[in-house]
Amino acid sequence: MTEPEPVVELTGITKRFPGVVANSDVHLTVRAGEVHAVCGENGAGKSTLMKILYGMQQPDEGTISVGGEVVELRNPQDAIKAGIGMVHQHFMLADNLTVRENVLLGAEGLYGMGRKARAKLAELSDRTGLHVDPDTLVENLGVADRQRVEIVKVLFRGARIVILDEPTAVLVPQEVDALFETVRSMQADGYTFLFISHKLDEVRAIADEVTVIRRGTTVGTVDPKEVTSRQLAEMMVGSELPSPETRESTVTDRPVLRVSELRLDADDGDRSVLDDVSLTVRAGEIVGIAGVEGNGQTELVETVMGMRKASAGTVELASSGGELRDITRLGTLARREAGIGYIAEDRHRHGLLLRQPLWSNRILGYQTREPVSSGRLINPAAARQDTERVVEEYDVRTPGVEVLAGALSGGNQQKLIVGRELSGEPVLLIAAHPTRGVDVGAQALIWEQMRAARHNGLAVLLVSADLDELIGLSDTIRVMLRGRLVSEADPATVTPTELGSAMTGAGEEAA
Amino acid sequence: MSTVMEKPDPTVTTSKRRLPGWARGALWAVVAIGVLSTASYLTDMPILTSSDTSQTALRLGLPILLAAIGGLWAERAGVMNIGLEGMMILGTWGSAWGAYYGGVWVGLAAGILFGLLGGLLHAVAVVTFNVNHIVSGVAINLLGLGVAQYLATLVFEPISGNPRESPPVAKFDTYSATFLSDWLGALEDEQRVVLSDVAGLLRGLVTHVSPLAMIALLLVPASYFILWRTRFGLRLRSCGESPVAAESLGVNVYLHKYIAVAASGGFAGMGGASLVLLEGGADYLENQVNGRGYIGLAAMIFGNYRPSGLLGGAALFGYADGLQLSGGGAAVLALCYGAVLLLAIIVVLQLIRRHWWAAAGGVAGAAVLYWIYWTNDELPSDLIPYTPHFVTIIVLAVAAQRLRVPKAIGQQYRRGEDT
Amino acid sequence: GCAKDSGGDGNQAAGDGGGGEPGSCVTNEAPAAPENSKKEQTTEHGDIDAGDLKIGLAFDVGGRGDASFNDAAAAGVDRAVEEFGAEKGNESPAAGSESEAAKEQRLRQMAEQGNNPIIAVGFAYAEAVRKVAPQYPDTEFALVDDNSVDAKNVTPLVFAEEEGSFLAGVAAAYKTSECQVGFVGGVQTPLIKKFQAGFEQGVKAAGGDNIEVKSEYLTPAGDISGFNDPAKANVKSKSMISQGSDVLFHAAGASGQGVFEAAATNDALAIGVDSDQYKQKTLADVKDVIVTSMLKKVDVAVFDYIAAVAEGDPGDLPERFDLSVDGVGYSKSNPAIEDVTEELEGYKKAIVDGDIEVSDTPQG
Amino acid sequence: MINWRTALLPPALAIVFAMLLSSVALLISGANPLEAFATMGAQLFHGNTAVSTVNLAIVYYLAGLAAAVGFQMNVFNIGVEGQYRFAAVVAAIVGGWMQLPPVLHVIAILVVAVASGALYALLPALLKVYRGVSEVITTIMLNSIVFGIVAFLINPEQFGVLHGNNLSTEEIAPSGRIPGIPLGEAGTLFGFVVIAVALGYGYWFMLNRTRFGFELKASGESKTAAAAGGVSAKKMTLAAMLISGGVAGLVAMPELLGRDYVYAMTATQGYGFTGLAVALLGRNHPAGIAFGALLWAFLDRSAVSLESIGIPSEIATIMQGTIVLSVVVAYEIVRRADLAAEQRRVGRAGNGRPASVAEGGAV
Ligand SMILES: Nc1ncnc2c1ncn2[C@@H]1O[C@H](COP(=O)(O)OP(=O)(O)OP(=O)(O)O)[C@@H](O)[C@H]1O
Ligand SMILES: Nc1ncnc2c1ncn2[C@@H]1O[C@H](COP(=O)(O)OP(=O)(O)OP(=O)(O)O)[C@@H](O)[C@H]1O
Ligand SMILES: [Mg+2]
Ligand SMILES: [Mg+2]
Repeated sequence: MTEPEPVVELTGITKRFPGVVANSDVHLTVRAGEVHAVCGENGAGKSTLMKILYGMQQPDEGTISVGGEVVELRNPQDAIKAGIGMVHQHFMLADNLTVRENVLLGAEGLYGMGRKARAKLAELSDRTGLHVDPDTLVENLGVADRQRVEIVKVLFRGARIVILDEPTAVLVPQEVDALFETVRSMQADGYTFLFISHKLDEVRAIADEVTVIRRGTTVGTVDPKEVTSRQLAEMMVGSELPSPETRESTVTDRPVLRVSELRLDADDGDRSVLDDVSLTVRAGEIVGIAGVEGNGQTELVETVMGMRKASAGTVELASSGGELRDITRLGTLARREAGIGYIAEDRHRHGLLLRQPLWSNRILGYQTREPVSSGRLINPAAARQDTERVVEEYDVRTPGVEVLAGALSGGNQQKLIVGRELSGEPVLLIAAHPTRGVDVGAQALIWEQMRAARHNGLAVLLVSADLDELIGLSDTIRVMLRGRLVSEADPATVTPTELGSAMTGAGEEAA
Repeated sequence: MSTVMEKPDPTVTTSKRRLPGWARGALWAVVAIGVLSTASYLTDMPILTSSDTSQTALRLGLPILLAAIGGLWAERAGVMNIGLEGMMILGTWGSAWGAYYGGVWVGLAAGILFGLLGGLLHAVAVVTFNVNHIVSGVAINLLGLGVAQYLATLVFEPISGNPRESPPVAKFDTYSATFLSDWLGALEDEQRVVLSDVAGLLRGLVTHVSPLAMIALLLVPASYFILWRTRFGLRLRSCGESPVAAESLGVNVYLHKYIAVAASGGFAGMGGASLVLLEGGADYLENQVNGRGYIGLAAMIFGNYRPSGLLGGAALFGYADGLQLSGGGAAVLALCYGAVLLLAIIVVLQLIRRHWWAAAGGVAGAAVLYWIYWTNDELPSDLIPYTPHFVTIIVLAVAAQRLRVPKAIGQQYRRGEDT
Repeated sequence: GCAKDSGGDGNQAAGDGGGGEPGSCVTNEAPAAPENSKKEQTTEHGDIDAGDLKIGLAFDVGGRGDASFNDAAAAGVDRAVEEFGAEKGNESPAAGSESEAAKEQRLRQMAEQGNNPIIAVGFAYAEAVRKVAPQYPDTEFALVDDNSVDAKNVTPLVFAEEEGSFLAGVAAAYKTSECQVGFVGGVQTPLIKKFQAGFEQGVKAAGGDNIEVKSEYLTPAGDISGFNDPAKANVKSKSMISQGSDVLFHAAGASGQGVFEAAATNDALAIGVDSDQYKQKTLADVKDVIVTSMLKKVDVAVFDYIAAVAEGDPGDLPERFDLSVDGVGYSKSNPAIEDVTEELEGYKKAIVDGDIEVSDTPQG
Repeated sequence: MINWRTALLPPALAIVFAMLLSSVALLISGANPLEAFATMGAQLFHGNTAVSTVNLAIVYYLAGLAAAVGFQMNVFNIGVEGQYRFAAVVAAIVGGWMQLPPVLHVIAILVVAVASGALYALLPALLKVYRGVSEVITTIMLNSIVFGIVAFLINPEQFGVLHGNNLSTEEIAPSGRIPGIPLGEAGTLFGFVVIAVALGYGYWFMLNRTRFGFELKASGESKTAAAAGGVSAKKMTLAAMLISGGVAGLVAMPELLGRDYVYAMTATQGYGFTGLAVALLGRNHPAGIAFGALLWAFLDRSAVSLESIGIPSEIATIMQGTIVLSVVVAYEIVRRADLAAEQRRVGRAGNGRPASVAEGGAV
């Protein structure tokens, strides 16, 4: 096999932020037509490097060459001209604009805004599996479709080099497969990909080459066919690849959460987003909810948390004495006080106050409880102290507790949240996608903590799109489809593929 | 700190079928005219739908409309513009100055130019220096006032002998569609229910219309077209929705914001010019803008950041203002009566939709209004001048709002610094 | 077809009910005019030397050049400077939304800088003068439009607005041919209500119940925008004209321009206020409709006051500048008023003689 | 955590910058900038200007606090203007009518003022929370409507009194007044200053020490995150609006109870709008707001002082606008300079080594 020549070469890239060196002397060579993965821990500097390649940030040192020529990318426009496109880790979409507007934005010159553009858009939608009306607002799309819109955006601009920054973090296996199919077919057409993911199996499945970044600098480049995921992880962190398996069962027969016949009507009132949902979680048990995004998992969690008002049905929670108490009419705060901890699926929207320091975030949700509060008054000193404890115990990498939460890397934000939610001595933990976008090291830590808590009798309701995580952690798995709990699976026997087909309803139709 | 108005919760997805915007607007207009004509018939107050009323509505609503369009451009690009007032003031000075030396069209151009300069200043502060949008707006209101006074003393006083006023300046001629207007006039005089009312309202809009009014009215569809149908407009709006995304797609966010805010100032300046250059206007007169910039901003939000909506807001305000000025308390009472009718319709609708609470609220509101109508021959004269303000609040309270605020409004965006 | 509207054929003015000829609505005979109506009434001040006076002028909002009472006060000072050789001291106008303390500060500042006398224009200064005057007992203060301050060194300069407006009402009664006239007030303050009161009584005196008076205001007390909104005044006036009024008297400050323009485009007449608006430069376009103006001679009062201070006895001034001392009056610069001056002079004499008493609050 | 350089350098820069800009305007109009600045500075040492500046600043401070409470919760209470005027007229009427022993009388008036201010904010709050109507519109409308209400209430047919040509409410008896703090020649400081300082402290305490303040800030920053933490955005919006209105109710009280004792037709307007700018100038921090209020009051006073050397008030207005803009621009410039310096510092300290990443973010 003759080596194709490099299309992208980054040499000696250094980028400093206030307080942090994000990239330091990074070298990266990508050859034409390959899928080149970049791996590294949270905060290792992957996104920064990609943003530099996409012209969104300027390197302090180093050179970039594209197609053999040294280029200066002062802004995304330069990068687009050089044939580079980027799908960002956090979607760069304007919610209030339509799909078409989002795609056309900035590229109106290519096909105009009329029929030609429509045709091109339809063609690309087809190719990427985006089956929505181009005039719907992006606000109304689910994550997978948003992801596709992002890819369509890149292709629409005629990019030949496509950067995918953690595109799979929010996708279910079927969607990941669909994405990979797209990638492969495009690869065959001569596109080049830069691919970032924390899921090392995926990396090995799709990549032709892997570059590992540690602490802002390149550690080395390997052939994924020749390394195991474990070896890759070791390159990244120098530790073993953890697995989410639970060995011995700690399930008791004491119910902690009982949801009965829960119904939630949509806001416009003519359909149900939750229909007749009943489930029980016992002390020491982890109940996993599987389901394709948008089938009611979010709503279930938010209804149990009291953030949405159930239209019918009851939610009961065990009090300290052990007997169940009806909490259907309580507000979110009262439910939290009754002993529910909550790891929200979207940490930026529901988990953190990004512009507040860490210690302030420690108070959120616990503003009425010791040690951070005495009911009416907040105790900042105690909050700082307890946050330091969380930082210590949960290995949150931060210069201090005065740092704004928004400045932490995603994994560390998540560890902070897990630490906080387990600090209130909950009887029930509701964890939605607890390790989404989190690197392997942090993932291991979070799993470890959850297992430990479960061992101490904690009941956990786990929602996750990561089926390995779901199978590995849960004692029972329930599958959610169109607002109903349709089937149950034994994590000891079920495979991700089976689970995946149950989630899409394939199993149901067959039955 | 960024001050953001109520953001719609995206988790609340309304998947319900809805009429397209223009159809709903038309429906509302039909309902409004129906209610007004019924009220005018039942209370024997032809002024509710006379051609004079619609003409004054147009005239009083015009500066507000232009200010609102100015607001629309800025806010769609993500920049809050509290400074509309100051930009309008600059516009009044500029247009008087231009018109004195070069006639109405030069006056209009100068008014736009002066407003535009105010807008540019706002842009420099807000876009380049990341100043809080409200602080900058308040400062521009101060500067607009101060600069206009300063220039008036410098330039106008030697001519007019009065530092607060300009000498008389040329005004726009007005035009009538004579044939149409006569025909409508005949219809109006026939006093036939609804038909005559519609004729009256329409006739006011085709007689004594100045080119400036026509331009202003055309700016509504033009703004829609530019902002929603062109590439420039798409880019501009993307800056108000997600500047980071826009930047990542190669849109020059700073440039678009600059253009939008400058245009915003230009429209506000035009609004100022409309105070000066229309027949019966004031020439330049200190303090003549008198809060219209703020009202324009309100009309724009009233219209949910949309051209057609803000036209409705400005028209409503102008209509109610004209009505209270020419009809006084009696006309306002008749309007109350109209509101009762409107509420009755809404209550029926809510009952059909089984929204019991909303219906009950409607009944209560209608009862209060009817009680006011029934027990008063004259409303307290001190409150009548504020009829348009009351009407605005009542309409909003009844219609409620699902505001679609540009997402990134008020955000202090810096290239390369996300979140 | 689309046609340009020519000048003044707008909305056909003033309905078509009512009378016809000017004067036809008048029912009551005017009192006899005095023999010698041309008598010069201004007091003679002989040779006063006011060289040691430095006159401070604290204006209300608007200031010099506002073509209203501020300007009139300034004119009085200018005349005193010219005739008595007084020194012109500081002058400054109030800002639109300035605080009470700013007014006090202004007066204090003037006193400290040696201004004496200090003339505060407008009743908004009442509180400030009440506070500051006692602190500078050697400085004389004059307060225009307010007599509620009781201090040795404060001289109120107040006017019988209702008497001047009465004559405006008489003029309106003679000029209307529709037997309906109107009053447009800017802001509904007690002061402006005096204009309304006098006007209504004047109309009644000449026309009895035959002439209807409509009085309307743009804004209520405290909302001074009514003095600055010609557009609204224009709309209001147009509607009054279309409802049948054909002579409008305004006391609406700068909004008056809107009244004049409404009159000009709709074949009606108007009466100005405060100063002779027929001669005002900014109104040159519409001056023909301004038959007369009710005059409030702040300039005369200020001038007389300065003379009195120079002579050492400001207490000597009239308690109120009314018709008898020519503190108020009407203008004759527009020839259109000539045919009724005889009657106006008759009413004026009757008021001066006390045969007619004019109330300063609106009746009914 | 106070960084004096970032706190104090910007205003200093701003003043220099604003002086330069204003000099241009002054020179064009033929005035001597040096003389103008000297006069502005000297006014503070003259008569009672310094004290009356502080007195005015107290009023602005209250307006600023009122606006800031709203900003904390992301509500744009542009209606401070209407709320304070409504409260002032109601409190003045009730205060003039009441007969109570000294301290009680004052307390009663203040309670009425707070309640009326909150009441006037209630409608926009309810409409916002239950009907989704933007508070910006409703409060702008209510700002105008208050003119009518004041005129109505102050009419002699209702509760007003006519003196001279002015209309006002009944005078409040001495028992209902707040005595000033006499400073001899320099004038009399409003006794209300004590309350204002207490209120500033209360504001700080509420935001930083109480659960309620925490919830307010949290909800203001992220409604969704706060909701997940058990904070109802509706409740917080209502509370913020009502508190903001309540504080606005106090805005006119220093003058009413400390100097005027009546609320008159000619009473000053516009404190509410100033309050918005003052709050943002001070970045919603109580000390910052105090600074903003003093600055603004100083500039207001300067307008009158400048008259004495023949500089027209519009120049003062222009200077005011310029200075306000300069202050905020200067903050930004200093911030950027700091950022760049920090970046350089990191570069030097780490010498290109990723040392700081270890403490910053990387695992
Ligand atoms: N705009 C910025 N300002 C300051 N620091 C930044 C900025 N962007 C990134 N950083 C810092 O640079 C470091 C590298 O961040 P980067 O986003 O490249 O990490 P990453 O490898 O993509 O992590 P993750 O896997 O969590 O996405 C982090 O420590 C982060 O705090
Ligand atoms: N203004 C900022 N100051 C400091 N660090 C920042 C800033 N903006 C972003 N960062 C850091 O840059 C890194 C990259 O941000 P990005 O949005 O790409 O991913 P992330 O927050 O790590 O996402 P995820 O939560 O999915 O892991 C993050 O670690 C974030 O903490
Ligand atoms: Mg990243
Ligand atoms: Mg991440």
